[in-house]
Amino acid sequence: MISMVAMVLIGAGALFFLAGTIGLLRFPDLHCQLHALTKADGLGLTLIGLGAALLAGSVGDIARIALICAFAALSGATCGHLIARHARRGDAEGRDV
Amino acid sequence: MTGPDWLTLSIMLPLFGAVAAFILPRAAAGLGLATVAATTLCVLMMADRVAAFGAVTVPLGGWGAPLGIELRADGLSVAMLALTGMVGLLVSVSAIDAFAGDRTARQRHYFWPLWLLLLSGLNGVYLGTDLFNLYVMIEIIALAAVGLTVLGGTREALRAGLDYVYASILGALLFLLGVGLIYLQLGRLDFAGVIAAPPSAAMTAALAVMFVGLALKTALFPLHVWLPAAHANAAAPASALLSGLVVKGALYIVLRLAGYMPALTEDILTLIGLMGAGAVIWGGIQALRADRLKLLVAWSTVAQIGLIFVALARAGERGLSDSWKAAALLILAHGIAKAAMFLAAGRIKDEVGHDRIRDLDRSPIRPTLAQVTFALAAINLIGLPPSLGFIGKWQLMEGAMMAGYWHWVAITMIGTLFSVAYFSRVLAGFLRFDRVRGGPLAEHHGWSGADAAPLILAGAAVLLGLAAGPIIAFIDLGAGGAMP
Amino acid sequence: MTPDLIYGAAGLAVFGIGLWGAIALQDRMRRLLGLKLCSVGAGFVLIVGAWREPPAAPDPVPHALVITGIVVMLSATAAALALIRRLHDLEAADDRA
Amino acid sequence: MSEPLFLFDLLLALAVVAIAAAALLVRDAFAMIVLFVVFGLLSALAWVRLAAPDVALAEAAIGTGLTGALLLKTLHHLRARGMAGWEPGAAAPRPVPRAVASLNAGLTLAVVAGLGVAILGSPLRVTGLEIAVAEAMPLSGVDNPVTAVLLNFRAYDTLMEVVVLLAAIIVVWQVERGADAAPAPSLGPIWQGFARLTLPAAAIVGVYLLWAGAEAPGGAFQGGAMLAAIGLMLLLTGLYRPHPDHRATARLLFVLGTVAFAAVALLVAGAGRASFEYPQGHAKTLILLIEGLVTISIAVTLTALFHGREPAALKGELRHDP
Repeated sequence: MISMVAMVLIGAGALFFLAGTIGLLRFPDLHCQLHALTKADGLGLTLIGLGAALLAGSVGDIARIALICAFAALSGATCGHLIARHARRGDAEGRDV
Repeated sequence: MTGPDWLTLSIMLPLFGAVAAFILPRAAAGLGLATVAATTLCVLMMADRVAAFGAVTVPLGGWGAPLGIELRADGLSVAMLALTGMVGLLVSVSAIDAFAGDRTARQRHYFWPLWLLLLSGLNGVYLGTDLFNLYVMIEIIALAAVGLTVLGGTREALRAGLDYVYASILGALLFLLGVGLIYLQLGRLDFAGVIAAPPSAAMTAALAVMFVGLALKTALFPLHVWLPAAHANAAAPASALLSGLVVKGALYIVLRLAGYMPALTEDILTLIGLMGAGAVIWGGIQALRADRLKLLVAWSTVAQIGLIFVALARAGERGLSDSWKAAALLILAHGIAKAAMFLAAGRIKDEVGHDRIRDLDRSPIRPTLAQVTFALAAINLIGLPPSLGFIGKWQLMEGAMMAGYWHWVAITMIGTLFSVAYFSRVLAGFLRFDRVRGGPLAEHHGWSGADAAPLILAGAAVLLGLAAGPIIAFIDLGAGGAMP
Repeated sequence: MTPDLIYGAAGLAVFGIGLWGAIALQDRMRRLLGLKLCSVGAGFVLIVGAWREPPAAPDPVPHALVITGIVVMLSATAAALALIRRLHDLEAADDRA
Repeated sequence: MSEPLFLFDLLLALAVVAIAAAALLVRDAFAMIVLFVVFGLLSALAWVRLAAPDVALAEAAIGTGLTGALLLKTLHHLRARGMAGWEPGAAAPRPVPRAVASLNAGLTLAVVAGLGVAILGSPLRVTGLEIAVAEAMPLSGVDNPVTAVLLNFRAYDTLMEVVVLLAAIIVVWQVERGADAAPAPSLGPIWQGFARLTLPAAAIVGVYLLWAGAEAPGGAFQGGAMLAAIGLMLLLTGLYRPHPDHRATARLLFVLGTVAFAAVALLVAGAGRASFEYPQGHAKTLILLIEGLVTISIAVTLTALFHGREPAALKGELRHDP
């Protein structure tokens, strides 16, 4: 029963990744792409993490999965911010010139 | 194991010296010279041991091959180590002079750590018996050699250095791929295991990849394109090390592997010989066309490397039975003479102020001793008696004649003619006085203590030919084809 | 088809692509990247040689060799990139002059 | 159960090859580096599939992470100085003659095909050294076979590997003497906060990797790379600014690992033992000592390789310093 739930969670997570990737490929500009990528991937990873945690054997493993998810969320958000910031400054410079 | 472990010491001493010279840049020259001297002493002790007991083996870590790595010194290794020590010591002496003064302080600070790391790597190659370990060692050599190439910091040197990096890394990676393929088949990487391997198509493929990698590193035609610029644009002591010693590292590995490979077929030997012949001719033509002295010397390196490969492939009945001795003699002769020649070329450039061959005879300054050194080195490289180069060529031609390979004898003769021709371009300029315009002639002789080291080297290369018998007997020590 | 055959073929292909890049491309950084691909390809060959049918543990020696190879390649890359940067500065200065 | 895994392997292998080709062919240099990083991570994943977690860690951290950082830094440097061909969308460099290009491709293809045929024709899965390693493991002083190979059976190789790193930093300092740095990118407050949060965690992970290397995947190189990542963040956040006065210390830290390793290797010799032969019962202590010092050197050297030029007394730099 637990493994079934885990499978469903992981499958849902994979779907979100797919959606995020399609967004990356299909959206017209960088900000939209970032919008699709960061949110969908954050959710996808969390779902997969939840599923994996259900399958995990020990408390230590669950703690590690939680840590991974937390740091991935943190770095994902920071990266998204840095890319957007860089793009905006690049645009501004382009207009100045 | 009785007595100190000279093998490990001869690798570790330069390492500690490099570290000390890097930490204490102000004392780098003194530390460096002392380290090179101590290392050479180590090699002499090792030579004594090998002469007395035959090959010496050190199982590092006590594990023994194939699990661990072994160091092994036999006649050929010690001969290469001695070449490195002797050339290294004299180049070091002249480097102290070349990098003296405030203008070159920065170059001096970095020359010594890099050169000592290079020495460590070279000694490691000559003592190594493990293919992967050889890969790591040739990478140390490559990085240190690149550092030496770009020591001057000019744009030309940096360009040449970058091309050298690419060639070097690619050569090492091809070698690594070959190592991987050999491990795939044999499950071990020590020389003993590789020698015992039965010949197969896959072994030939692996060895071929390794050979191409090494040929790239040693600049065998047509993979030589990086060498002339790199050697011609470096500072004189660096050029001497690069041309005299560095290319010998990869060459030595080829010699070792070729000597032990039963899988080498007639076709492959012919191919190696043909590449060597191509190098002899193309290097000769380019040396004839070169407009600068150092470039000419660099192109002559390409030609002479080719000759060594001809010797390796074709000086004897079965190709390899005795030809490695001719090749080893040519390597020793070339190492000493080419280092002397680059140092002399550097001295001439320093004194005259340029190294354009056309204008060398129009200078009011005559760097006499450097010119004598250059001539002595040329005698060796052309192969006139009694020089070591003569003995090497004699061995090569004798072996080829006895086996009836007249075309390889012809190649050797053509190479000799080329070398006479391109060195004459320089030597003729040394002998002419009549083209100087303006000012009195030969007032300034332009020689100094800095000429001593190259002169000793060039003289040694000529005189060592008289000791050729003992040298040939020594490099045979512990060889006999059989590894422990 | 076992993993070692699949990845062995992939490793050789990667080595080939890298080799082509290193000899055929002109851009300095791209040639360096080609060399890096070669090193990964050679790593694949060694690791494939270490692989054994699952219950058996893999051979650790090639693993150690590949780790060494990775560090060596990074060192060479760093040196080459320093040369590229310096050379670019000198050439840019010449262009301005 | 093996069917989906087979499919996975096949897809992964195809992706690795395709991305490798794409990285070389893509026009934009930044995209090239991003594709390279993806390629490296996928290769690491493939190596996990081949039961080589130690190597996968090293490839991800050093071969991909730090190499990627070095490439990006160089690209930033080149673009800051402005060079034709480096801006996205700039004109391609002068085209190679078609004959030369096809010759190159043909040669490469011939080489690889020859190798492939030769390998297929050879006996595969020869027993390697795993039996010898397994027999010697109890004497090695550690429980992770890869660490045992690196720091005991083939310790000589590993010492020389540390020497290669030392040679690299000497070359880099020598090449970039007195070079100006490209202006550092300003990364903003969010990045600073992120760095503050992650730095301590990265430090813990680095030390853990070093420590775990004795019995689980990890070790000096992976731990050193993790600590070097901290160094990179310190440099990028400006929390640490290299200063000419730090040169002597930096040199000492670069050589620390080499000196300690070589000294131990020589000092244990004697009394019937060869160099690198640790005395019975002391292997673990000595290995941990060497690993600890080597990790420090690796971390500092990798950070310095990223920083590039030797911190020299430049006018611009002195003005920035308080």
